[in-house]
Amino acid sequence: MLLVIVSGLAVGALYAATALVYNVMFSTSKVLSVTTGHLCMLGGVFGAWLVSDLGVPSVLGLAGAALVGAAFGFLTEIVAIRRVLSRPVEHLWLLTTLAMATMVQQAVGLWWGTEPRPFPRLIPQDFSAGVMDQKYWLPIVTVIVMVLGLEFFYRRTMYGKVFVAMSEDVFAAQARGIATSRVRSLSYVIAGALGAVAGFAAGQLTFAFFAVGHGLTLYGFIALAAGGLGSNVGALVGGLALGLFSTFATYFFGGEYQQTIAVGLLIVVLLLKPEGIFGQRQVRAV
Amino acid sequence: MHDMIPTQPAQTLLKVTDLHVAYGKAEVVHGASFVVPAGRLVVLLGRNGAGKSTMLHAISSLISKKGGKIEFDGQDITASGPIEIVRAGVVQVLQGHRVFHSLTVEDNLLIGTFARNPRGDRSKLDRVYTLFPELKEKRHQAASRLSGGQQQILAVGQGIVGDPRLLILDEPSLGLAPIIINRILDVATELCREGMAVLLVEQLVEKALQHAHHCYLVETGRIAWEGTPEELRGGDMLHRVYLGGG
Amino acid sequence: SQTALAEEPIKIGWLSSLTGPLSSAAVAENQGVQYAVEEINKAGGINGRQIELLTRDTAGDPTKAVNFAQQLLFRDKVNFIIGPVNSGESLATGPIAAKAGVPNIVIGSIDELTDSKKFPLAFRAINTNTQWIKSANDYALDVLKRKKVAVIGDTSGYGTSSAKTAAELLKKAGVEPVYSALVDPNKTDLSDEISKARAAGADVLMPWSAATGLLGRLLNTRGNMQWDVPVVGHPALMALPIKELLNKPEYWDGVYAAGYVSTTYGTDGKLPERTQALMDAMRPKLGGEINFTFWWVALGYDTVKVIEHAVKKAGSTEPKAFQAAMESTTGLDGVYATYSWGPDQRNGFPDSGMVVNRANTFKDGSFELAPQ
Amino acid sequence: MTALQVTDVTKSFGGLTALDQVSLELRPGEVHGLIGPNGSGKTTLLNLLSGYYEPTKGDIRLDGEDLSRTRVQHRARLGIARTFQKPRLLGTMTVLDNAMLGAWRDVGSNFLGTALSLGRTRREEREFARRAGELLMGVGLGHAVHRRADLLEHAEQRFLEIARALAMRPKFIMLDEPAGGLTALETEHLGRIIQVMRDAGLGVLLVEHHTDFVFRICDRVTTLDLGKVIKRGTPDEVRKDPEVIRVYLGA
Amino acid sequence: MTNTRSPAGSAGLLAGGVALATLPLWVGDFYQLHLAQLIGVYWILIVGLNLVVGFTGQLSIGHVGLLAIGAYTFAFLAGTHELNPLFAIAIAGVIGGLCGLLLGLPSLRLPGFYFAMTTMAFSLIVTELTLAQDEITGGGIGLAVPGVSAPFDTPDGLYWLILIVGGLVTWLTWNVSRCMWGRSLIAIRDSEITAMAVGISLFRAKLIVFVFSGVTAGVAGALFASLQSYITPDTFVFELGLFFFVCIIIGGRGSILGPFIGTIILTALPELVAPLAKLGNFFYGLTLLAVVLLIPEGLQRLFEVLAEKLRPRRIESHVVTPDLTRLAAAIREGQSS
Ligand SMILES: Nc1ncnc2c1ncn2[C@@H]1O[C@H](COP(=O)(O)OP(=O)(O)OP(=O)(O)O)[C@@H](O)[C@H]1O
Ligand SMILES: Nc1ncnc2c1ncn2[C@@H]1O[C@H](COP(=O)(O)OP(=O)(O)OP(=O)(O)O)[C@@H](O)[C@H]1O
Ligand SMILES: [Mg+2]
Ligand SMILES: [Mg+2]
Repeated sequence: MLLVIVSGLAVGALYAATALVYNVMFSTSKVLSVTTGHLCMLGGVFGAWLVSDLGVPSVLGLAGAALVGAAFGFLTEIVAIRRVLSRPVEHLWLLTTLAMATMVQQAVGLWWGTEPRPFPRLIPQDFSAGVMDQKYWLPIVTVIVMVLGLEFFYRRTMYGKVFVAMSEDVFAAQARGIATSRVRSLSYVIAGALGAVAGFAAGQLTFAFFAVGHGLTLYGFIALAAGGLGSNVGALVGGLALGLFSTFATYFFGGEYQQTIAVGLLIVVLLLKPEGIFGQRQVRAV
Repeated sequence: MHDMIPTQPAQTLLKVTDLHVAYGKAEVVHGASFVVPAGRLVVLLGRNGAGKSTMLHAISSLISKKGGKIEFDGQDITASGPIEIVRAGVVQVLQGHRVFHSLTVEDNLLIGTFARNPRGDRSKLDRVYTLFPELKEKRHQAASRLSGGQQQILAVGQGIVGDPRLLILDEPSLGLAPIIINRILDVATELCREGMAVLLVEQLVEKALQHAHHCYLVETGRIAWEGTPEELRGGDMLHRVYLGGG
Repeated sequence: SQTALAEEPIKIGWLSSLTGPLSSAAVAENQGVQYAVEEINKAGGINGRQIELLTRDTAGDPTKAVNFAQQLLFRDKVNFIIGPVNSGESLATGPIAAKAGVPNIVIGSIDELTDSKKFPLAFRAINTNTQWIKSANDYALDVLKRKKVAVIGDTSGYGTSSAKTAAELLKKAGVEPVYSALVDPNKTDLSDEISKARAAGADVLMPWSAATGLLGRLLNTRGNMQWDVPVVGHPALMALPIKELLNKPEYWDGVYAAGYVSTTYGTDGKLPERTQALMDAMRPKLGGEINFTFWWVALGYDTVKVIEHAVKKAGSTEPKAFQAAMESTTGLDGVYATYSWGPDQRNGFPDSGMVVNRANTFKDGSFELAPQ
Repeated sequence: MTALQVTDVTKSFGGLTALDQVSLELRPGEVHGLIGPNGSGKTTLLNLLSGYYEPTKGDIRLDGEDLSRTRVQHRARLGIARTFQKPRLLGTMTVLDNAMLGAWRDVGSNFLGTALSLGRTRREEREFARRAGELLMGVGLGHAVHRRADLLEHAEQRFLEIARALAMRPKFIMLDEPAGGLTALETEHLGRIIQVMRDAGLGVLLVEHHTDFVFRICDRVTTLDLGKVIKRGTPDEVRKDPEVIRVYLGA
Repeated sequence: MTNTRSPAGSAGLLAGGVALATLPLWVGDFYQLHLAQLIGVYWILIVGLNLVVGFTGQLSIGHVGLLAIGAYTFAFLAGTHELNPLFAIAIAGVIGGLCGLLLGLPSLRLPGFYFAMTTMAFSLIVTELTLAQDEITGGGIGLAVPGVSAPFDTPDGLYWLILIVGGLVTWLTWNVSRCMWGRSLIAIRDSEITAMAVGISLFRAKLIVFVFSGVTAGVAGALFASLQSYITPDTFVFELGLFFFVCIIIGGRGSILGPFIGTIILTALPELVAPLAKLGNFFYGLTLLAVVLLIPEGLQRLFEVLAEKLRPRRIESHVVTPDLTRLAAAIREGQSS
């Protein structure tokens, strides 16, 4: 039973991390990027490639994976976000990020192969460690560090405020002397790096597999929506809750109705509290 | 009033020469030229859609210029980006309650200081709070909860905390109670007395003229006339510009 | 015109899921198909007619598969269709090929794919799902003498249906599974399922899924729990990607999967010579070492050779003649198996071609026989 | 004699009391001015009247029927129209379409009827188009009927909003700072339009900061401060009231 | 809406109609006919979805779920129970509508992107259920689907059936789009506040169009099934749901012609890049990206811009001068009526 809880928390941590990545990109651009899950995928695949195939030490592997993620985040912002945000039509980003996601997944699939491949052991430890196994607690620790880091970043610097400001009114933000494009790129680079790190930390759970992106994009969003869009604590709680919930659900009802149950959870939460558990709603429409 | 005739560069703070601006193909500003001397309040008057805001946006390089030259304090800032211009001390308050809704009043003001000081500068806020106590009351409220007018006040406050050398106000009176309008215009005059300059766009012609040192009439993207308030009150120019034609 | 006819190529449409999940089988089969075509064309083609191969990547998506099938059948007017690979797509394209009256070499294992009434022109080269499951079941029950079976399928179409068939066949043999579950192939952790199976007192695990990740996790969990229970099931258990996924090499011990005589080493450590011959011939193309189960290549190779055989026999590519030729084919020695079809026998693969292999004996995509 | 009555309405947001025991009567055929310092509760009162907020205390009645807790849509159908402090137009549609939207309360044909394009639907369409067209001509947007609304200039947008509100055939119309950003001349035109509404028997509630404008065209004026009514009466009474001068008009 | 068709436009429309009606006579081969049928089936769904996405602005990316429901209903009734196919198609529409209602009731209360994700999840749930309920759906094996009965039992016949149904639903939505209902939907999309202010009941309107889209999706599903002649859960992948959505956005919001052309292009595209085998998907993504970046407001806007190029009207600003007598008359009339 303990094992079930721990493994639930572990996947939950991955969902939470994905939700966080959503938040970072959302905070500057009001965009919920479809590429979010694929950032984690990149982290896993490139981590495995660097550490296993090229044999670089895992610390460097982590750095390298983060770098790749950051690069892809940067690319996404330039190609898929910057130009569509200036357009009057909403939700174009849904299509552009979708296109980016499709391409990166296909590209990785061709290069890395479509079968899941092993992710290296990062810390020497015997496999019979059970609940103490690193594949469980690495993601958990990582996501907690992420939340703390982000909260610190937002509170200690002005960037938290700047992000919100420009996400609401780019023109006015420029008039206030904010380098909007640069700030937005920054947030996407951060998001990319975080996503990759999360994917790296959870690599032993997911394996280095080119197709983990879609699922994470969905579950990460469910976690985010339930926890409350824009709230990092919400993302954490939502993610862990979702992880535990779905693991228990499959434990008791089997795997057939997994999604049905997860989504049921989301709908219930949203109907009870549309802005999510920790989200705050926009007041004063008129 | 001789000391402020445009052709004396010494006092000239902002100098706009032959400015052209177009949205896509449609040119809306066709060669406007005007100057704002240091320590003076200059007002641009003109009908809706005459191109006033467009000119102001071009000065802060929030939109690209088609042609012309803009100098600030002797420096050519035609090519420089919005950030440099704000850093140089040209701060603009946009038309129509442009505040950041989900930020609190205080955070909005801090954003106003961001360009000068990336960590935010609280020391600047007190002055605004003393000028507009209603903001101090609501400092921890989300801007979205403010009334339209309160938002406009906040927008002006954002401009002031950026401690500008040239403050550009685009129709600040929009949605403000008369008493507040007076207060804002008094602040503007006071800033001028401290040696800054103010460039004002206003629809409340009378109020504007009471405080202005010099005015320009804008007609469909051109400067149709310039002179002192007295001269303006004298002639029939106002009438002509606002009724268009005849 | 006779000569003109002789010159125009024989068009073979090859519906292959070269991309997308589960593409590794198709990729390997593609090697075999390509090679066979080259070989035949070098040797002057079939009855002097060259083979023109039209490959389409269905990415495992039935809708795509149907479109491409239509394209190949009605626009490119192919004479034969090979594939598709995945059951879902094959189920969708079968009727279309039948409607078009074009012979179809079936390489999907789901039983419903062939039917001498509904699809008279569809001939299966691969074994049926039932043959796989049966041989695995027999091994678990009769050889290993296990009675407490845990059946584990994945939530994909293939997984669910195979798990169902497996359970039914077990019941026929008088064994009620002590535990059966369907698992999302991408589920990150199987400890709960495995511990439940263990709690249920299972003494053999029988996974029916082609999802490498799932199988890898299953074996790892079993190993990490130090639960010494045999695993008998789907051939994918023996595929090399699995080996890479294992935490420790010994986790591959006690794993047995349905396999083929053609890719099984004899007691003398030799492969059947037809297999060996093909392997030697293709090794350079495959880049020296063979790191995928070789029977895929053999199967791909045979599909084309079967067509060659039937066309030669029929003397033309005319469907009716082809059908007759196939129906009267018995004991055709391929690399992958020795095929026999008949008037109401569309599954050419003989039960005698099936064996159970020991997974951890992977060598050149071939295996040793499981302990009897 | 129908009237829109607000009696002892209080509205508080969390701690803050935006409106405190406010009473007001809006009669047909009169222009009622609502002035007051920024944040004194004018828009809030409008939102209560048009149903975007529920009063914390007190009630709002139309011919005795209590509206306090009815939906925005319901009040619109009863003939209470309004314009917004920032014009809210549908940029992708033509000016005429925007105006016609106001006729929604008169639409009789349901979705299916429309889909099957029954005669009734087509008749309604023609009727609404004609009516909206007339109103547009009336407010002086005749030149822009088929222009996309997002190409309009500020003043034109304000007048279009009024046309849309009028297309609702309202008994009462509430204007939130209609003169904001208008030139003297345009304000002049606005004034005339409002007078026409009054003469046609509409009750007009006018929230505005252009005080001379308000005092010129209103029959009665109510002044709010900090959510309380501090003075109500004829324009002259209000203009001379020292309290009003102190908190609002300034010296 | 009040866009009066230019003679050129209606001529083009007529020509297009004729071309479509006679397609089986001039089309090259069965494959192309099949593509035409597929496009037609997709369009039947998309034209309904267009009211939801393009007009009302509700981002449903999960309509593939409703398609699947329609398809299975048809396969179950016409196949397993040998009901009259045409009747079965009708029932599939009804069921689609009902499921649309069930999905819409909770989800349409949710704001923009949340709604999108719920619909997506819905499509995944449908897949799960089809796998689980194998005694009805055949589980992973799926179901064989019969063709439509005479006179629509030939490929040409099926095409004409699709054409008739497609034409019908297109006509229906076109009527809706150009009347008050169309305006009210766009109002909901662009400003809920405005919509409420003129008395539109948001939720009710959203729900009605969503149910309508459910019906068209159900019918489309039935036709899709008999076109595919065999359905399995893997047929109704989530990507298909996205595909429908993309067709509309590429086509342009608030338009009907745009999405139609979008559907044609996007359906034909994968077939064109087919010879690229492995790279197919990649190019699909690439094209999508390119199109969105080049014509962000969709094909429809592109046409409009071109039209404006042809006959540019320059907008001169002039003072707004009311015509008071006319205004008075208009208002009085309103009061009296
Ligand atoms: N983003 C834009 N795209 C296209 N045209 C624009 C844009 N913004 C303004 N215009 C046009 O440019 C002209 C000048 O607009 P501008 O806002 O500068 O006038 P203004 O003098 O500020 O008017 P107002 O007093 O209403 O603010 C107007 O005709 C307007 O329609
Ligand atoms: N949703 C809300 N939440 C919190 N406070 C609110 C909300 N709406 C209004 N308020 C407060 O209520 C007071 C009245 O606001 P209101 O918008 O009615 O003022 P107003 O008279 O319209 O001012 P203005 O003339 O500037 O438009 C303001 O102090 C405002 O901050
Ligand atoms: Mg302006
Ligand atoms: Mg207000």
